[in-house]
Amino acid sequence: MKLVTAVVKPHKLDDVKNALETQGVQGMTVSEASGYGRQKGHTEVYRGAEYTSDLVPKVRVEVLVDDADVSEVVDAIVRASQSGRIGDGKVWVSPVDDVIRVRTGEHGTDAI
Amino acid sequence: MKLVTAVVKPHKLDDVKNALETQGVQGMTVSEASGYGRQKGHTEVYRGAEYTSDLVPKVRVEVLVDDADVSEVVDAIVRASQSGRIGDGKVWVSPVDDVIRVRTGEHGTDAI
Amino acid sequence: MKLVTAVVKPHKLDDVKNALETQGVQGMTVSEASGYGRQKGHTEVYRGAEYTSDLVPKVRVEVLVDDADVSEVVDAIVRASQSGRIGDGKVWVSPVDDVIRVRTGEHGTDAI
Amino acid sequence: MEVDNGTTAWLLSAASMVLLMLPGLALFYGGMNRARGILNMMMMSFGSLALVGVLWVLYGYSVAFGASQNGIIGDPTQFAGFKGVLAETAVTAGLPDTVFAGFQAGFAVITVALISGAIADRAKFSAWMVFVGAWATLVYFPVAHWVFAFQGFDDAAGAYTAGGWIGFDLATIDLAGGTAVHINAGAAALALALVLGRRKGFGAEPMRPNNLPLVMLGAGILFFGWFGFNVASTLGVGFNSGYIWINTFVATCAAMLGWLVVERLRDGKSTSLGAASGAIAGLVAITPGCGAVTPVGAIFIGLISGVVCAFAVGLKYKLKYDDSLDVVGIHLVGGLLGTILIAFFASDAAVYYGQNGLFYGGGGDLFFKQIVGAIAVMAYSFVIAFIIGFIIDKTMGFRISEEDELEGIDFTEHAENAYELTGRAGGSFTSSRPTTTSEVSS
Amino acid sequence: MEVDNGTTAWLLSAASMVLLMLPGLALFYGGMNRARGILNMMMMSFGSLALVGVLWVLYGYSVAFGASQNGIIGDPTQFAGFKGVLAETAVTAGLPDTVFAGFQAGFAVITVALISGAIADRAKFSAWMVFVGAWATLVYFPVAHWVFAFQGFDDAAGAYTAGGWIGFDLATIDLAGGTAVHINAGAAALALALVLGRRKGFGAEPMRPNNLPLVMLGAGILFFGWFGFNVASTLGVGFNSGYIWINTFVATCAAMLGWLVVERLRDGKSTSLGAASGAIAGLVAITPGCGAVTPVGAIFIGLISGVVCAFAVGLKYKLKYDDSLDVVGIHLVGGLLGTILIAFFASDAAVYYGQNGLFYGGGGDLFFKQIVGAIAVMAYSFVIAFIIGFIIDKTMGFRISEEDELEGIDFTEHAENAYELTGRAGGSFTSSRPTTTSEVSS
Amino acid sequence: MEVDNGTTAWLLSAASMVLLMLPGLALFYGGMNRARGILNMMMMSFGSLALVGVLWVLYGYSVAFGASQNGIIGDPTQFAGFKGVLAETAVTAGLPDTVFAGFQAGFAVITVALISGAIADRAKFSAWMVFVGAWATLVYFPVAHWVFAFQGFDDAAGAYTAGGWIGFDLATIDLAGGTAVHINAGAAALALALVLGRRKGFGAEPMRPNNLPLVMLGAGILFFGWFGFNVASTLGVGFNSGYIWINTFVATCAAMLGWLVVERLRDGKSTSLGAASGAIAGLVAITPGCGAVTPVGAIFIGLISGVVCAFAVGLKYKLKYDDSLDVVGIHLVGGLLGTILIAFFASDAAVYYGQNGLFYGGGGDLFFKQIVGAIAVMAYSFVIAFIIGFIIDKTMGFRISEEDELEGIDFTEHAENAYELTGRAGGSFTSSRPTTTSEVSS
Ligand SMILES: Nc1ncnc2c1ncn2[C@@H]1O[C@H](COP(=O)(O)OP(=O)(O)O)[C@@H](O)[C@H]1O
Ligand SMILES: Nc1ncnc2c1ncn2[C@@H]1O[C@H](COP(=O)(O)OP(=O)(O)O)[C@@H](O)[C@H]1O
Ligand SMILES: Nc1ncnc2c1ncn2[C@@H]1O[C@H](COP(=O)(O)OP(=O)(O)O)[C@@H](O)[C@H]1O
Repeated sequence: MKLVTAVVKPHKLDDVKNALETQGVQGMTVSEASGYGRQKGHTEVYRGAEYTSDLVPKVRVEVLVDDADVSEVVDAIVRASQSGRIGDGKVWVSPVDDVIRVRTGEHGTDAI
Repeated sequence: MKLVTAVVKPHKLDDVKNALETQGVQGMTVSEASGYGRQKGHTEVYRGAEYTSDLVPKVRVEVLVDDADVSEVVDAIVRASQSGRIGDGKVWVSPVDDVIRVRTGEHGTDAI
Repeated sequence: MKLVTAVVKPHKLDDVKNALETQGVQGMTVSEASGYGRQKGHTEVYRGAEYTSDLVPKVRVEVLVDDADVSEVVDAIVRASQSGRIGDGKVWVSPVDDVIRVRTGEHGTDAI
Repeated sequence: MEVDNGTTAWLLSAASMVLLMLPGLALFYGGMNRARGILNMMMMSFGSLALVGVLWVLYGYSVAFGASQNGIIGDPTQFAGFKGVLAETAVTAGLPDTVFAGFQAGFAVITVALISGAIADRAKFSAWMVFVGAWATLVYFPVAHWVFAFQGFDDAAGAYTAGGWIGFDLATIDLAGGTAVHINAGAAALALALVLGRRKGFGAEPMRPNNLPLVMLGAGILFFGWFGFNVASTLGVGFNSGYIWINTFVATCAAMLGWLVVERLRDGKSTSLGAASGAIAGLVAITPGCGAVTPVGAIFIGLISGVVCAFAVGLKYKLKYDDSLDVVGIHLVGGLLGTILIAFFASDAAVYYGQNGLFYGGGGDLFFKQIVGAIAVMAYSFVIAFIIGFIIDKTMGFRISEEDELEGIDFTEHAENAYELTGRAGGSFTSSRPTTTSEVSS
Repeated sequence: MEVDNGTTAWLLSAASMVLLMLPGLALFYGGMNRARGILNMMMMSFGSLALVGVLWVLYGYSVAFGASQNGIIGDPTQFAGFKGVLAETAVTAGLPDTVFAGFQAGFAVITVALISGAIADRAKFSAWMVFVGAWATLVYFPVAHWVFAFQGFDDAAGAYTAGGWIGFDLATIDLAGGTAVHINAGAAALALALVLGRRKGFGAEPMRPNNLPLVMLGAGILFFGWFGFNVASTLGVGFNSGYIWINTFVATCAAMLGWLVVERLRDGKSTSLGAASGAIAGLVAITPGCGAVTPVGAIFIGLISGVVCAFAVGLKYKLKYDDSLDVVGIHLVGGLLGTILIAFFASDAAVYYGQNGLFYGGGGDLFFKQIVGAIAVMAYSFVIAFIIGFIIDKTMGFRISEEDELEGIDFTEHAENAYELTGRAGGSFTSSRPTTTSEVSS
Repeated sequence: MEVDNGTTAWLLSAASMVLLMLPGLALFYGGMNRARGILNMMMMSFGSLALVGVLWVLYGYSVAFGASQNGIIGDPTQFAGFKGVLAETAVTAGLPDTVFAGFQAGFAVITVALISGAIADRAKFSAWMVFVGAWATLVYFPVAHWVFAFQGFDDAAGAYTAGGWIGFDLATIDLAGGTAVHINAGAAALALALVLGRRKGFGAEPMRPNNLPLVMLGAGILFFGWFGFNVASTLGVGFNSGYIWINTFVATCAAMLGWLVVERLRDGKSTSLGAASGAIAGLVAITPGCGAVTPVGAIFIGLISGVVCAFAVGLKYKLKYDDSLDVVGIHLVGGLLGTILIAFFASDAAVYYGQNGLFYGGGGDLFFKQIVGAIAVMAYSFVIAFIIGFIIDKTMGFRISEEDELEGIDFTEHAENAYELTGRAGGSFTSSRPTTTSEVSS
């Protein structure tokens, strides 16, 4: 099993969610984050003073998937959140040893 | 070493924390999240309009543990947060290559 | 590729960020968290009643790095956030199978 | 004429209370908005305060209350720059004209601000300011003349001898602005909602209020100020003041009850947004008739407006116009209700007007007067607001870019985010805006 | 009798200021509550405004201020629906009865709302509304008669000839409601806290205020309104108004100092919740005696109440009743202190009452009068509130389910969450409630 | 002398409105602060209310308004503990002295609180309270005498026969405190900013406002209260009240416009902080001259102050003093502007003063009077504030530890965090402070 983590623009969340549902993904976890990559923040002027802001707001979406579904899920996320501009985000895939559904206590693939 | 991540109902946090302490776990990291799984959200009526809400608030608990303790810790979390209803949450275990305690610079199991 | 996760004191965020930039790290993701480890919280008195607070606010910093850079990045973070007192934080390294840059669709090391 | 200190004292308080309604409205609207646009929403109110306030002194007061030109408009030069008002002898019925001019300034400022609730999250601030100036000049100032101008007080007859065509000639009953304020702003709000179009996501995303405690506080402040608004509109102090105060109070209470009961029966739960909205609906509806009905009549007007407006705010989803914060559903609908219900509930026990409505044995002519006054203001305001909005849209553009709308108008139009609440921590980052900084220079 | 414009002007302002206390109280309580129940807390205040306001017009005013039936109750039909009040001749001591009725409406509304602070996060809104109607009818309206009704003003003697048994017959000194408002509400709050039982987690979790800036703002608004409450309670304007204003002001200041010093010495740090609570404690304590003591006496009353209440709010942990927001610790304790300390600090330099307390050479009879008035109201209110609460609990149920309490009463009773602060971002989700949406239909 | 009920009614309202400015200021400053210090910022205002309020009664009023000792100071024992004020015969020009004493209490309390904006996030609360007591005693009370004390009203001549050296002897025009309030507080703020030094990170981190809606609400409340402040400063009701009200209103509007336009041209965007700051700048600048200029003059004074202050708030980055919330940039600069511009814009059409400034054909002597009054207050306040601050710093220490500053002053000085907004969830943790709890004991 794998955990697919995506850090994308906040207003893409609905699109990502819909894409995942179309893909048959049954669950996801969402949280707030901020970050930077190639997108380096920008200069702001406020009350006559100038600032350089670095951290841009993002949302983090995490999805547990079967090994077999990884590439489809990644593709779905990338497609839904891609605009071709810097700041589009990052997706990464990491290994998971076990998953447990709390309600039933099931382990492994069945618990996803 | 493993990282045990649990996404559970917010009001179970205290129970999970106590269960982990009883288990001898020495630390944890907590953050806010929201998500859905089998629990699909529900329909709300507000100001005469109807909404379907999908993302339900959760807390995420992360615990770094020795390989040997993984199943005990998972069990403790599951027991503390289980109510048998959908939305109870998800727990997953992922591999960790190294852990460092910032204060001392210690590495590996000692740093947990 | 690895994911380096650091949970440190909030006011160390700027120092960590600068240290990483000096190290040539090109991106990071930041989020809010709270937690405890050796630092067990403290007793507070409020409106004449006493409380023991356990969860102390922290920030979580996540950095995707090439395998080769892991130890340098970890060291940079530890150095920037170390004060030698409990509560300094925790850093851990976990394996990552793949990284994708959403904007371009690139995979692997190039996508970091 | 001599100044009456008691009257003047109350009007000074009331004029200040009316002005407090401006930040009250800004909170009410701002809290009801999504978080990304709360500051812009508040700025539309504050911007209208700034601009209309200055225009009022320059020529607005004169257009509204200068010598009536056939009931259509006041002489715009007579009091320009307040010349003439600043004479110690300018006192009417015990009240210095300067105090009256201040009291009425608040009406102008607030009426314009009311409109902004319909165009949340998507209007260029510069375009809004242009609209403010144009609509105040072309619509509010003249309409205030139509409804509020009573001139040439004849001390012997104890009556006025000239004035605006609605209030004076037609003698529509509208003490504090059911037509001039609420129908007027509500119709303009509808026009702008149509000109600007819907927010991205309207009807699909919930767009819930970002800060309901501020909505309730805003409603509470409006409630407070409204006593100045309504009660002092007799420009005197006395027996009438008392029951107008009571009518304003109890209609608000009844409207809240009405709205909360509708929600309970229809949706299962009464909401705080409903309580706040109900209070405003009641205040709007009692505004024109507060001096014309008994407290029991006020309870009915309140109840009816609470119930009707609770349904009216849903219309926008059916008819697919994005009246974001329900200016139409509450101010236009409530204003129409309040103006027309007078024809039914007016009672000569309320001696300020001393007329009977249909339920108290009165005739149909009052109904006619109320309808004509209401429709005239509604039509005029809608048409002119639409034209102004259309011209602005075709020239400078009224709406921000789609990208800016997604990014959030507070940041793109005002370079700000409303909240930076991450507290105790040393690092000043928040997840809702970037703040880590490399350098500052001034 | 002729209307006095100055007096009426001040009473109109004051009546409006008193009403502003309602949203002030809602903020003070709401901000002090946990985040999950701030809206419900505010709704309990707004709900009592809505219902008590209507009842006041229908019969409440008549029960409180109708012709006294042996000092126990006013004739409930005399002014039902405000009939009779709406007569131009209904003027007492220069003040139209309509204005008096409006001024007193605020007292009714706020007293009932005060109770809600004791039952945070756990009361069904429908049950609360039933309680509001019953308690206002059975307790507040009659008790207001006991304390505030003075009737049959004899112009020659310059004195009243009839009234309620506490204020008129017994002549307990209570200008603005130490008994009728604060002891009354505080005792009812204690009764409800007992009927409903403790919140889950009471005494184990911190349950810290969710929004302290709103608490301080609420206290500030209450402070402002209280000048209307206390000063206008003489129903006149003049020399007395001035020192009552000063007494109200300085007692508040002294009580804040007292509370902050206790916190500093006991806990090491002075808190903002302490400053706000201290201000309210001082205002409560000076309410009955603001016209009976000198400014220096007011400083002492303020200091004592600040110090004593700072300790009294801890009692609930010892005695294990969940008076969630300290209605008992501040209003009941502060009201008792303020009522009884008059017997010590009253000074005939304060000419409105012109009586001396024990510290100024006065006799013990004043002490007796104060004690009897205080205890009578406390006992009556506690018993009836307990019975009403008990009946509601056994019939419709007063408390929400444990599950709903954990989920958060704002969402389960009102379908709302107070805050949706995630700002600039395009996605409207927040971590504190679900908002992503598939469709909307109206 | 007989009490004038109308005048007294207005002054009672106005005195209460002025006090509401205190929480208004606390919000304005608190919201503008970083989240970690909002409560401390509000507490500095509430603390000054508490302490200065008590001192006012004990001796402050007497120092300010006791019999003038050569225009330098009032007799400090004459009214100590308000003895003598509490006499029914103490009525001046229709106004009971008790009411005047209450009205002026608000001025004292707010002036001291204004200073706190300069020392955000870094001052020990205990040290601040010591400063409050010392500065009020050594600076505010005497300076209020210099500017506001007019004594020995001669009914025949209709004029005063004694008073403070600036207001009475020199006859500087300063109706409501351009010098005594704003220059006074602004100069002391600069002194304290220098004594305490800069916040860690000043000039490098953005330090953005934590809650801009509260800033705008605070500004709105200040706006409301300011009508009491300025208009009632004539201590009468009448024609003058009206145009002073208008001047206060329109100068505020014009200053907002001025500030917003500067931001638009300089930074590209108009901000809500700019709107709020502009409003305050206009209010400050019109304070001394509100009774001396025409409404058109007021527009100019407003515009100029809005534009100039919009630039002045940037000075601190250049000159590297940490006037955290711009007390110097707005109150000192705006106060100086307002005081000096009178010499240009005064017009005898404004009959309260009836003097012409340079633009209306007046002579240079008024310019001289205004300059001398302004500089005297500025110099005195700066020097004494610096000395008091320096002594406090060297003895008890004025500044909190660096560690506490990083941790956040709300938590380290007051044991609180402003917000605990995590709502619906059962667990009460938030990411901004620890709340999970093992046990509670009282
Ligand atoms: N090396 C990295 N480690 C962790 N997160 C990263 C990294 N690079 C980028 N991110 C995350 O991805 C988000 C989007 O990055 P983006 O600016 O699109 O960078 P790029 O174009 O380099 O992929 C950032 O805001 C950050 O949260
Ligand atoms: N496939 C998934 N990937 C990531 N997180 C998930 C997934 N499924 C569920 N979750 C998380 O677990 C929480 C609880 O899920 P729940 O509704 O109990 O699902 P289930 O009953 O399917 O386990 C969700 O709110 C979500 O945060
Ligand atoms: N076993 C653990 N699992 C997950 N997070 C941990 C663990 N131990 C500590 N942390 C995180 O690291 C932060 C700092 O820990 P700290 O008190 O410095 O512990 P230690 O000194 O034991 O490393 C904690 O607030 C918590 O967020």
